[in-house]
Amino acid sequence: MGITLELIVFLILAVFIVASSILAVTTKRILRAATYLLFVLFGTAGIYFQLNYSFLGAVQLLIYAGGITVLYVFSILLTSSQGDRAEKLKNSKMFAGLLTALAGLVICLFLTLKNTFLPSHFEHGELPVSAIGMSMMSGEKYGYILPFEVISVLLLACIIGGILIARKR
Amino acid sequence: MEYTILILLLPFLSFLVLGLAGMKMSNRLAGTIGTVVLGIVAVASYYTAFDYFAAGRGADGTFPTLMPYNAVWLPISESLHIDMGILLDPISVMMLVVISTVSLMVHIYSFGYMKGERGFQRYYAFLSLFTMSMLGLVVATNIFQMYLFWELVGVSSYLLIGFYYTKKEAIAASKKAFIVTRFADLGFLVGILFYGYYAGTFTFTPQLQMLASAGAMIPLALGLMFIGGAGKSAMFPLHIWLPDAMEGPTPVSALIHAATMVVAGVYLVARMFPLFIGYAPEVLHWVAYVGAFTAFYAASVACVQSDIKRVLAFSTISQIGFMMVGLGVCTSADPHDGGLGYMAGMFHLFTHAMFKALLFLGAGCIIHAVHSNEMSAMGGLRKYMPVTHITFLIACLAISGIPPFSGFFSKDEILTACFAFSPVMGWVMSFIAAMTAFYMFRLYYGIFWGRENKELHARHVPHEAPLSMTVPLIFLALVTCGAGFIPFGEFISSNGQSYTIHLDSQVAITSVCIAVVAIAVATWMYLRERQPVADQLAKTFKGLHRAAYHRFYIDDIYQFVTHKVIFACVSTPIAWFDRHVVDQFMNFLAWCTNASSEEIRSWQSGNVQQYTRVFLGGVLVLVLVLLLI
Amino acid sequence: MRPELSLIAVILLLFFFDLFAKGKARDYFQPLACVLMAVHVLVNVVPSREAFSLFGSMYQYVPMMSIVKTVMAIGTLVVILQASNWLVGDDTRHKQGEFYVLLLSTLLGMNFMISAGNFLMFFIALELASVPMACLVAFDKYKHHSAEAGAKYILSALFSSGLMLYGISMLYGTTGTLYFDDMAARLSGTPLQVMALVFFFSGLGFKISLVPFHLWTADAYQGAPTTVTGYLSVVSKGAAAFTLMVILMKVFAPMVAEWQTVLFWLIIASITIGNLFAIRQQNMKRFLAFSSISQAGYVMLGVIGGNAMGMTSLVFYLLVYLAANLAAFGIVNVIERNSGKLDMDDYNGLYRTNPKLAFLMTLALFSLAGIPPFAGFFSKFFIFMAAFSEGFHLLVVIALLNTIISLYYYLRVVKAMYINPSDAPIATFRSDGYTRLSLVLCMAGVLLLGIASSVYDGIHLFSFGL
Amino acid sequence: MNILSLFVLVPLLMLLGLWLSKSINQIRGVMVAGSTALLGLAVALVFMYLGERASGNTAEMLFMADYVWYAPLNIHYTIGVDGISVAMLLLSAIIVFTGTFASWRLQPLTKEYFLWFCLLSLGVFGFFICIDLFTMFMFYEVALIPMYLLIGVWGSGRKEYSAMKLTLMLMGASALLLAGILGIYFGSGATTMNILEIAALHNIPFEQQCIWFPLTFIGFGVLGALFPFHTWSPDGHASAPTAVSMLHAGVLMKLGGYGCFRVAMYLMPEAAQELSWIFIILTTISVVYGAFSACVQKDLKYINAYSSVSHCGLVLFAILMMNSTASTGAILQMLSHGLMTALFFALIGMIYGRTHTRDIRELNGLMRIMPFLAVGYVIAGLANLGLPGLSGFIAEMTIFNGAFMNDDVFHRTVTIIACTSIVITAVYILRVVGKILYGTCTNEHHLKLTDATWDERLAVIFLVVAVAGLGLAPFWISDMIHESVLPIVSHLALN
Amino acid sequence: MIQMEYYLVVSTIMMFAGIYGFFTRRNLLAILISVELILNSVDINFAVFNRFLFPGQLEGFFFALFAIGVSAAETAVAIAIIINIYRNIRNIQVKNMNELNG
Repeated sequence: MGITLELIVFLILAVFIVASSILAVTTKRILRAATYLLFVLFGTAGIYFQLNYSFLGAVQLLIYAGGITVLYVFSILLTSSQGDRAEKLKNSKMFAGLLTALAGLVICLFLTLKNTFLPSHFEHGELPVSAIGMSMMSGEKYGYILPFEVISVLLLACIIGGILIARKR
Repeated sequence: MEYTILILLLPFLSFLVLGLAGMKMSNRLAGTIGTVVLGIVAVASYYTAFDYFAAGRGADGTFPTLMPYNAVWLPISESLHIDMGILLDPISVMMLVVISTVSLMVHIYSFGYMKGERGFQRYYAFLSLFTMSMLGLVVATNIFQMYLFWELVGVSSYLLIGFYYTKKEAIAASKKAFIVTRFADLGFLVGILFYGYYAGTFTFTPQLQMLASAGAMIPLALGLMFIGGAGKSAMFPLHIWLPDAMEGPTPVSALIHAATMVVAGVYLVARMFPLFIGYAPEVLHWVAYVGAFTAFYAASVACVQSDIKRVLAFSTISQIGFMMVGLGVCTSADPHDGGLGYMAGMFHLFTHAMFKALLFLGAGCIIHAVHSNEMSAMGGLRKYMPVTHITFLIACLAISGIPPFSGFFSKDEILTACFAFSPVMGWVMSFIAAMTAFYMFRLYYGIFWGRENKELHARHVPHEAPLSMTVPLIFLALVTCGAGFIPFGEFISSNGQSYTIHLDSQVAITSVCIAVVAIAVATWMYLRERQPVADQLAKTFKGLHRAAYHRFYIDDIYQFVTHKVIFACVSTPIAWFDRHVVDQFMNFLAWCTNASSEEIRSWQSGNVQQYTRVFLGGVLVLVLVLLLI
Repeated sequence: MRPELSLIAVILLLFFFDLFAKGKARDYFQPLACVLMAVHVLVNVVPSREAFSLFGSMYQYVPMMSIVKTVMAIGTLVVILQASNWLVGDDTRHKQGEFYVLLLSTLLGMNFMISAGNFLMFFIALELASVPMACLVAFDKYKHHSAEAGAKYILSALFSSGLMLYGISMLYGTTGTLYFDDMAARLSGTPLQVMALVFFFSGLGFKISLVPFHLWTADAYQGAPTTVTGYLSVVSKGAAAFTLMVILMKVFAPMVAEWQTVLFWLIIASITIGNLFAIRQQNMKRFLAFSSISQAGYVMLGVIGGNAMGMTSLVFYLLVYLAANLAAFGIVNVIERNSGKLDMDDYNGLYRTNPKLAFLMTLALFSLAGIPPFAGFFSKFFIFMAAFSEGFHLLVVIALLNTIISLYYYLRVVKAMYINPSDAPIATFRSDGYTRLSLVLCMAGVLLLGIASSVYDGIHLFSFGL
Repeated sequence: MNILSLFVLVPLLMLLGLWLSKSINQIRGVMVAGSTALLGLAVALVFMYLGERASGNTAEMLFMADYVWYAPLNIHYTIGVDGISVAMLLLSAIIVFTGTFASWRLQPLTKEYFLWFCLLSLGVFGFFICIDLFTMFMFYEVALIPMYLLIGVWGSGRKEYSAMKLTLMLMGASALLLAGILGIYFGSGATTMNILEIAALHNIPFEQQCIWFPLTFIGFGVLGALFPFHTWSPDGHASAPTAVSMLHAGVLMKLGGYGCFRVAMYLMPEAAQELSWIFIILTTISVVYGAFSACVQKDLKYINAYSSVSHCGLVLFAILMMNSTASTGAILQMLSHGLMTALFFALIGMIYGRTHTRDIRELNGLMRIMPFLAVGYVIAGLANLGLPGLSGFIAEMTIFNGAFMNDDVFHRTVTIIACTSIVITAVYILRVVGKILYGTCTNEHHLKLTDATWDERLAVIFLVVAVAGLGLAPFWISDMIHESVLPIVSHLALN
Repeated sequence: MIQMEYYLVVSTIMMFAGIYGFFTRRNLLAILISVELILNSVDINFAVFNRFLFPGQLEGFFFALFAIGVSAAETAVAIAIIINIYRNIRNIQVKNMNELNG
């Protein structure tokens, strides 16, 4: 298997994502963490693009990068106080967290890599947005009208709930 | 003979009436009810005896065994059941007479003796109860009925010994009496269980093939039953309760602890005699050995006691020993050939009941007069209490075996039987008979002659007892004088056939001589004010004297065993174990639960990160568990 | 889809009422909510007998689901009744509308969760059931405890849904479908699928609060408003338990040995640890939280057998548990409202001052402890029977031994109310009509559900189709 | 309506009546009416039962009725009685009746007290009439739980601790029992909960029996004070109020023996035979151990509680002997122990109510002060130590005779060991009688005390008459029990 | 052509990085950021599986799509709650969040 452009792009993305994820959870300053998160989200979107899921990538950028990260930044600024930067970790706690996470990582990776998935048949070519739309609005099998409706209720409830909690009184 | 049921029912009714309504009655009424009922019972008993013996012998030359009543009371299994009924045969009829006579005398006597006592009604109620149970015991149609009434007499004895329930000694004595006999009854019960299982019946006449196939179990059963008998009849080493039982009112001692209940063991052996002879002669001989040793032991203790009731108690033990020996030395059921002892034993039972009751009632008069049991408070009473004196003397002569008093005849028969069994036994028993004569006359002189406690008598002049008390004395004295001439063998013998008593002159002369010598020694030692010989002897054999006075420390051994061993080494540790090990174990479980609850408290630290760490850890562990196991 | 549609109608009506009602009309908010809920219950009380699926199996229906939904709706009705005296408080009066909408949307989520035929549908419904719940937990937003509880709840929920999603993704990766029916045919029990099963399981385990996914429970229960706690402990838990059973039986049928092992250990852990924590709790809500953890373990006994008897007894158990636990929470709530007291020690001598409440509490606790003739005894017996019938003897014995511990802590409360002396007992008060109505409903359940076998028989009639 | 159902209905009506009653007199009225009705019912039932039998009805159970309850689970409300249950019902009715009078003057919260009291008796009666495993178990638990409040609220001394311990231990036992019942049900093919039908099926595999038998036996045995699970009994009895002690020792502990016999032994005969030796050893220990422990106790109730351990041990001992005689004896012993222990506890309660102490070192000379109670106490004591003419004797003798019918060394040995208890019993009974009743009273305060009131006299006299009646004329009841024991015992002997 | 497993490795690392962050961060918002990582990684999984293994239907795709939406909603609510906490105690440190315990 030769080194293709795709692979190079993927490798760059992968290194970028992994590095940003790790930095996002280790950096001591929370605003930087949010920034690294943004990088991760961008990287993820890149992966979606690479997988030819442009729509998904776009959604990712719009909602996550565009919406949520901004929310984070605002709320970080809103809640920042003196103690935030001088975050000091107790070693034992960090160690326990690290240990559990590493154990989980090892187990999951081991099982994932050992598993023989079905033979992959990667198909190039962009997903037509109309197909997405058709599925989204279909009530047949592999149609998503019902989840779509339910998630709308969820969003409504979350809006009501979020406002309820966050508003002044 | 359906009327015999009255013999049981009347005392029971009287018990119920007196027990339930007694509190509302006057003393006189209660006493009268009890006495009248007993009078009727006595009449019924005499009539029964008359009726029974007058009916004559059956074709086989024996008096028939009658069962006017017998009904299933408690079924045990298909074949086994406990019956209630009335059985009449020569010995039970004889016992009916003895019991109702003595009981009647005691009822009459108690009028005077218990006059003005608190609980007079209760006393008569208990007496009725006792009489009922004792009569029930002797007319039992089966061994279980006998056991049942056996327990009842035990309880009535308990109640009567503890009559003065505010007195510490009385409480202790009643308890002791009950528990010791109860312990012996355990043997009886187990014996009955063995018997019932192997004989397939509780009646006294089991099927022979059942017995034959039972092998060694029947002797075992009989031996265990004898333990019960030994307890009730105060055989060594189960005798310890009897001397203490003298804490009860004296008439009670006369009735229960001298004449009737204590001979229940003898009666039991006699009742089972055919089985003993047929299947367990070696056990029967053990009965004899135990009886002989007890007789000797009790006689030697009696020689040094100073409490007159205790002397009489030990004398009773000793005399019961004689009866047991009489039964035990039998080697066959034929009175002409080694079976004489049966008749002799029963005869002695009969005569002894009369003269021992007389002795006790006499002692009661004396105690009534001087308000003490101790010989030191007496002496020289012959001047004050002539009737008591004479009747007491008669009884003493009877028990010592001086003709023509009844004791002579019966004791002589026993000695004859002993000599027939083995000369050693004969001489041993003769020697004990001598001891009997000695201590009885020591007692007699100590009370009526000897050193008089003038100080006390001056302060409180002893007087003769009232008529209600002396009449029974005189009656019993008359019986004692005459009973020896009853042709006892005509009525009762080991095989039921008629047996004519004939005195073995050699034995008779020997025994009389021995008795006379013993009385002479006693006279020499105790007749006068000053008793140098006795004091000297007591000094010389100080250790022995003290040991005998303390009844050879048997009581102390029991005391040790019960308090130090049973209570301190068994019960207390068990109770401790229960509270601190078994119970604590349950508490320990609870403690463990609580402790582990405290221990895992830190899991719920309140830190959400730790929560999720546990969450993930749980997931991973489950994955590993599923994949690795 | 009758329950869902009528529920959406109720939500919308309340929502618009909240938007448009002004002034005095708002006083009718509570009666309206109660009546609407009652109507909702009545509309759905008779299940249709046919099993069917809609939206290309996205939505599935078997009669038993309808029964569970009705049970949950009854529970919600009771919760709304009990919420009344809390909602009219100054802090919350203006938030009634939000309360109803949030509460009912979680209920809607549960209904969809129960009927889901696809993991996507299931996931969204689950989130619909839990995210608004976080808002409810944090409803008393000026109370730090409530806020803290809300934060813990939402963080734990996010974490667990992350893990669950990971599990679902692996299931998808190994089978290529998210539809329940298709997946059941393609599962083979490879190690990765086993891992995925456990990860998935943890998500529902979180909602049912099985050990070790339970640690949020006590904190959230304690911090949340008491009525919400009651709702969490009964309705939310019950719906999740039933869903878990449906999915395990339908989807993971090929991996039955694996999930039975998982359940085996989780049941033991839940019952035991829930009990061990409960015995030294002082706060009533926290105490009931741990009791509910251990109850969840008992509920799972109905799942582990995986048979019709188990299903029937599980639903019956949920119904009975609903009556008893909501009664207990209702009483805790009304006492908290009237005296502000929540500690077990505060309950000392309650019988002297409020005998009726104390008596009802006793009955509720006895039912929870499984003491006849109250319904809890029957439901416990049946659920043990169900597990036993599949050969889980040891498990049943362990669960039975644990009932002793649970009896101990239930009796602690009884002891406090009846036996312990108190210098300052809770003053005598008269509870409001709504609460009384709710308690009457619960007590009717506690007393009659067991004795009258028709309820169980009715459930039994519909225990098919899975 | 089936007469048996009345036994459940009457307590229910009593509960209702109590609920509605407003004054102490109404409460008393309800209780007296109800308990008298129950007593009358029980007596009527005895006669009806005997009449049926006399007219040749040989069915194992009479007055059967069967109502389906939980059809899917084969749970029925099946009722029926044989001689054993009739005897137990009579016993329960007597105790409830006398218990009512023994708590005549109870204060405070009289109404609540009687409510729980009625619930307890409801459970007891239900237990004895049911022959469906589930229903039986349900009533069993109904009978247990009121104990907690009855002791905890109205008790004395360390009541909370005792009540909790008692409840937890008994409920722990019933947890085992539940497992046992499920084991029986599923072991027999899960087709029926009816005891008679399960026994007739007789198809529980032996290996399963060996698991479920011990669980069931221990489950019931704890209530029957089986060593080493008896420790709830002393504390529980010591703390309980009078009538509760009566009911508990008099009736509840009988549930244990009855259950062991009717359920454990009857349904799992093979395992019973295989494993009986373990339990025989335990029960023998109970018998002797309880008696020895009683010898050194200082609290009257403790003495009696340990005595109960000993006597109830004898019940279990007897049923393990597996023959009709011993089993009859066991039932007789239950009756007898129920009556005399109730009498004992009633008297102790009455004495305690006056002297406010139960410590035998502080009591003496009561015979002079309260002769009625003292005489009652002596009678109870005599019954306890097996005096002929009172109930204890016949029961013990039947048991020992029955036990002796097993002619191997092991059974013989344990029987003889068990027999020794009658001596030890005498020791502790007489010790108490001697200490507290006899002697002279040294406590001035006690001198002013009064004797029993009319309600107390009524309770005591009633019980004494019952004890004596059973002891004097045992044949009719013994026959009745014996023939009912036979099917069960023959089932045991089938193998 | 890129192996599918490479993507899975990346997503798994991202996931456990998020988990690690969840376990160790002190600030509630930082924890929430870690959660985003977790959820995001799962979305990758779905997309990758869909694209590589089961391109016939769009199940994974839609799952990822909906998951993004749901996680956005969740984040919003979570942030609202955190802000509420800040309003209550002027602090969003985890260490101040253990009043409820035991």
